[in-house]
Amino acid sequence: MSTETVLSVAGLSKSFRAVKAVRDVSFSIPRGKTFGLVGESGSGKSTTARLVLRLVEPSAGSISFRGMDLAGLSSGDLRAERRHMQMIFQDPFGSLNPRMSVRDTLVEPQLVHGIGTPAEQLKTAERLLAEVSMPRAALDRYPHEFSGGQRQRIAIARALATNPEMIVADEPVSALDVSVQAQVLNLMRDLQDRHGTTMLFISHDLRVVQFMCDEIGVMYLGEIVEQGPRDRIYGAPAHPYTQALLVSAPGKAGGQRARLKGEIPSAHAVPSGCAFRTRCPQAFERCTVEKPVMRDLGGGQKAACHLLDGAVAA
Amino acid sequence: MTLTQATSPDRLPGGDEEAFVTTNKTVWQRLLANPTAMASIVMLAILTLSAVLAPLLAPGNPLRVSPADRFIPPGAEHFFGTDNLGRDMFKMVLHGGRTSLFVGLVVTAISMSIAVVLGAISGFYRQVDVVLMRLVDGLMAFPGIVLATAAAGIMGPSMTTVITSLSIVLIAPSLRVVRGQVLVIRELQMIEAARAVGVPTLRLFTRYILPAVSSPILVQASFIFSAAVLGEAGLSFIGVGIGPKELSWGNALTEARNYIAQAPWIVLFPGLALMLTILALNLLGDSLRDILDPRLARRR
Amino acid sequence: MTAHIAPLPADLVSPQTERPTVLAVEDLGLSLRNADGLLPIVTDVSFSIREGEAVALVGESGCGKSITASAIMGIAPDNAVITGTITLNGKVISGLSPRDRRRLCGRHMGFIFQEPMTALHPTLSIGRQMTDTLRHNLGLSHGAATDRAAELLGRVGIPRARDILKGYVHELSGGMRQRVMIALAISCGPSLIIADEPTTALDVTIQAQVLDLLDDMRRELNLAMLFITHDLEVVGDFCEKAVVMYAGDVVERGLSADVVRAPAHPYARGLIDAVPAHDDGRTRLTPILGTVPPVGQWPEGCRFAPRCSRADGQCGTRPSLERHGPTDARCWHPLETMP
Amino acid sequence: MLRYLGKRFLLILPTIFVPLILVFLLLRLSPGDPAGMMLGDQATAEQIAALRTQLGLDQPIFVQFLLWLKGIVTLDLGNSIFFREPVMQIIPRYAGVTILLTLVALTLAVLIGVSMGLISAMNRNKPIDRGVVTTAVLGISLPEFWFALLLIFLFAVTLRWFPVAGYNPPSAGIVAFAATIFMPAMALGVRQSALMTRMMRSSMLDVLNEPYITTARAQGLPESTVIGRYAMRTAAMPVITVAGLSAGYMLGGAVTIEIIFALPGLGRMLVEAVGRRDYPLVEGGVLTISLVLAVLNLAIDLIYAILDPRIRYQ
Repeated sequence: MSTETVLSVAGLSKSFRAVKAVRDVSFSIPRGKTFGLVGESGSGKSTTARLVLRLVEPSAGSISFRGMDLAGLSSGDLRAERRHMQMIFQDPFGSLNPRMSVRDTLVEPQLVHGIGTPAEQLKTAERLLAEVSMPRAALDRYPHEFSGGQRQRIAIARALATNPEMIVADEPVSALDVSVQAQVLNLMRDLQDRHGTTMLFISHDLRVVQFMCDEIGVMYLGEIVEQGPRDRIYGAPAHPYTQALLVSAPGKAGGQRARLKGEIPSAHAVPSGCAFRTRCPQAFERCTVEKPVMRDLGGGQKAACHLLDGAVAA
Repeated sequence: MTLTQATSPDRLPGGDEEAFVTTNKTVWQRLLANPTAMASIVMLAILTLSAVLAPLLAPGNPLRVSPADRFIPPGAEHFFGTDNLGRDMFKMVLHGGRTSLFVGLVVTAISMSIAVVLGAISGFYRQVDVVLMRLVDGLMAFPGIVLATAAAGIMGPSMTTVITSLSIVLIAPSLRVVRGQVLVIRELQMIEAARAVGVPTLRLFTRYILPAVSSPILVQASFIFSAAVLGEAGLSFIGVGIGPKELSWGNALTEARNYIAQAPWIVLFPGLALMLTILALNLLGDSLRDILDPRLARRR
Repeated sequence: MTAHIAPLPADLVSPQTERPTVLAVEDLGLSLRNADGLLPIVTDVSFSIREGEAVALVGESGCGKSITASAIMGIAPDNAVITGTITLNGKVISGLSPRDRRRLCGRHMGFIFQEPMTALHPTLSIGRQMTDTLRHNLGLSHGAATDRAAELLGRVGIPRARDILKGYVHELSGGMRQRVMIALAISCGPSLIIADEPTTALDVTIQAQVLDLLDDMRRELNLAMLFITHDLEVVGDFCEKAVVMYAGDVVERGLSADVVRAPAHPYARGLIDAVPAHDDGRTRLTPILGTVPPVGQWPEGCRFAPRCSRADGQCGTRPSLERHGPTDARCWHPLETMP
Repeated sequence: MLRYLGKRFLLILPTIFVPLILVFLLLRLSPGDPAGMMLGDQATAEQIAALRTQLGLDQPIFVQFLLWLKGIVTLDLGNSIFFREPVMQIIPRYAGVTILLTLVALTLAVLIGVSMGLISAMNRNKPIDRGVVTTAVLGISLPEFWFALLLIFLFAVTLRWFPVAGYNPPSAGIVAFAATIFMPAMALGVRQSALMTRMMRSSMLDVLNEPYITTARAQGLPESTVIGRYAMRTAAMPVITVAGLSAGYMLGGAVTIEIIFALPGLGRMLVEAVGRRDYPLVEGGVLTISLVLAVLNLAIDLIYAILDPRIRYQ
């Protein structure tokens, strides 16, 4: 079992004018593993996904992909490097070009990266379709002829076309009906197992993240507040926000009414000290004045909360 | 890695033929099924044919003066009557159409081509956009008639003059439409997806953005065409368009207004021809918009 | 949450706890008239809601749940042909004129929509929208309506109600918007609230707050509530009864605890299995194969049959909604009820 | 609010300066020399040169432009070469007619457009709607100058209600004014009213599909309130935009109508001045039109800001 790190980001930040969308995000993903970013709207998880691929230029921080610093690449080199990192988007209706047939859509990535002869490219396209369980007849059809789930399969096939080492999936199933969600999630896991692809998986749905991911980062207002292996996050959440998220999820209430109070603050006005303090049921004075740092809780789990002072695992 | 054919268990029992969503009709089928579109196309075809075939349908010099035949009302001899100089109005209308349609076509081609290039650039480069859009604002505020008059003064009234000034005036509205569309398309997820795949910028233009803006461009082109026809007639009417020696529907009306009481038909027929042309182009634009943009179509 | 109201099986409810029926829908059908004739969208929908009771209408997109709600409200599209009977507080309303139906809105039925951002007017103040409704439905003066509006906003947990009344929808956060929507819906004292995916557009933590608020309002005001959702897990928490729809049909109906725990219809089961649960440690999900057939392409007989692993020849004829164990299901081969 | 208007004002500046620069260059580039034209064919080269110096025409173009800009700031637009009196005194004589004509035509267009569009939208797909839609498409296809001739034929020649041409200022009495302004205003407004009818109709139909209209209905509000207050408020916005564009179009396009009806307006004055190479007068005329347009645009921005609170906060 190799533990080679495919992606490692450190101190990643992004500001849009006065809005600090992503602040000091660091994590790394070993080969073949899935790292999940979970959070509510405004948590910066989708921006992080785009920063990792440099679809959005980071304001600060480093992105090390396959041992190379992406943040320092020229645009030409970056474009060539895209062959090894692909993305799956949330909206299966918007992410495909309506005027390109499935054949063209699947050939396109090979074409722009100069992979194979036209005949080989077509063969690959056929193989990709089969991999995502679509009939060969789909090749000459256009996106509008497919349902949402089918389109998302095509988008997945496109992401696989260059045989990438890493796939970033931004809410890939949240636009789909539950029964179709299950099909796509199964497919993604199968393909990952088969190809050994490393994955960054973004979702607001805790159930989906738990199903898909090996390691999870919980984001709140542009920061990772807690991260660790899946079982630790779900079994022994350390940060009050993680705890609240788990309790709030439907099907988990069971009479508990320990709800978070208040609204998510705007990214224009991030609270001082701990960003979560305005909604935290356990906030105290120190949270207002001092920003908590990430503390190692052992077993790969880390969280940023003053309550964890002294709770450092032996 | 081995890439064997996947036999996914997520397959329908009894075959892999998942039902596709019903195929939409093609644009051509929808065009044929749209009565307004067909009517406008037929109208345009007739107008174009009669202009092209004018020398055959109404042979002879339309500008030939025949003082003996002044003010003859419409009849079997002269379908549309004759004017104050005894010229046959039928001939004038047919031959005048050549000017109108030619000017319209050339102006549309010039202004739309420039608008597409500039619009694409403007939609993609913010700095250029800021400058260009302020220029367009200014151009829209500039009275086109002053430009045309000045141009007529500089270059003398001629077909080239009219085409030049109309093209300049009509670039601004076309550019706005194209740029607006590019801005909308640029924000679509398919563009981000293409960038994520690694598609280079030029290819992004040609394969993703241009095809997407082609429909609105086509619609806009038919409206620009009608604006150009109208513009030519208007300029010629006040004498700063195509020269007085040339034939145009606008020219024909300049003199006609002095004889409106005696011979209303000289006013009627060139204007009617002009209006039908503009109407056909507007209807074509409307129905193209309905056909190409299904979201708007359900309204009409 | 349902533990507060004893979820007794329907036939065991004693006369003392018998609450009057607020809404009864019987054999509701809705078709859209288009160039090719009538296109059926919803068929044979029947259920009822009692005072203080929340009933869930569950299904995936395109199953007809929202249009069922619009038929009950009386705001279905102009080309809709509606059959069946809708009874509100003992009065048959399905035959009333559009004008009389409109009079019931607000005063007797309140509505909460999925997207409060678009469901509230963008350029009229919150206060204006609330007082318009209050003044028209209850005949209040401007001052009285403003006071009542402020009181309502306070009641749904909005601080600084007077300031918010002067504000506009774009100035509020998602959760606050939905609170305003709820205040508007309950403002004229309706006996029935129809909530169409009221929390789908909200974040998880906010979703929980809004669900709690709706639950509180239902209890305090003894409201009958029709809760439209695609999320079966929310149903179990929040509603006493559940009606599961598939391709325009009611496929299962019963107490939500029974529907969620031991459904009889394979589709309802499939919906539950398709969702990854928090702690089941599964490495594969059990999807429902294929996709929902679009309107106009429903199969003959049981509409779920082409996607159903239990289907056989019998499923070519249409099953009726019948009792199987604790719930009603429209199925020839219902699942065994687990003990 | 003030900040918003300030910002709009800055954006409007180019609409004043671009036409000025354009007309300035255009006139300087055109052959034909005002000095030569003023002095006639018999003038000697020395005479012409002297006059050129007197008019400042021997200076480099940018110096001329700066001098002229200075003139604008000091409200001195120079003397008309043809009329030999200050431009600042000539312009008001002509501008009043054009502005009045535009205002009357705009009022007619808005009244007709809004009411027809509303009637049409409210009776969608009924015969009356079809009638309005057909009339509107005929209307936008109607060449103004031809329609003006038809109006003359009908009202002046046949019915003899109004004079064929000529102008009575409002000071001559409202009836006399109306008799000379009615036909020009109708001719100028006909296409714009058809455009506004179409815009009102489609905008209303759009708004009627908005969820907040459903909410208003679901709250039991009567249809008159739903349409008159809830729908009109948002549906009017695009119509206001069109009204602004129409006004600009009319100001610039009034010239043809002014010529046909022999109205002493700015447009006619401009065309004549261009023909006479009367630089100061042309420049003054264009400046006037740009300024009126700028004021009009600001007024529309103000109306927008009043009607739409979202704009005030941007």
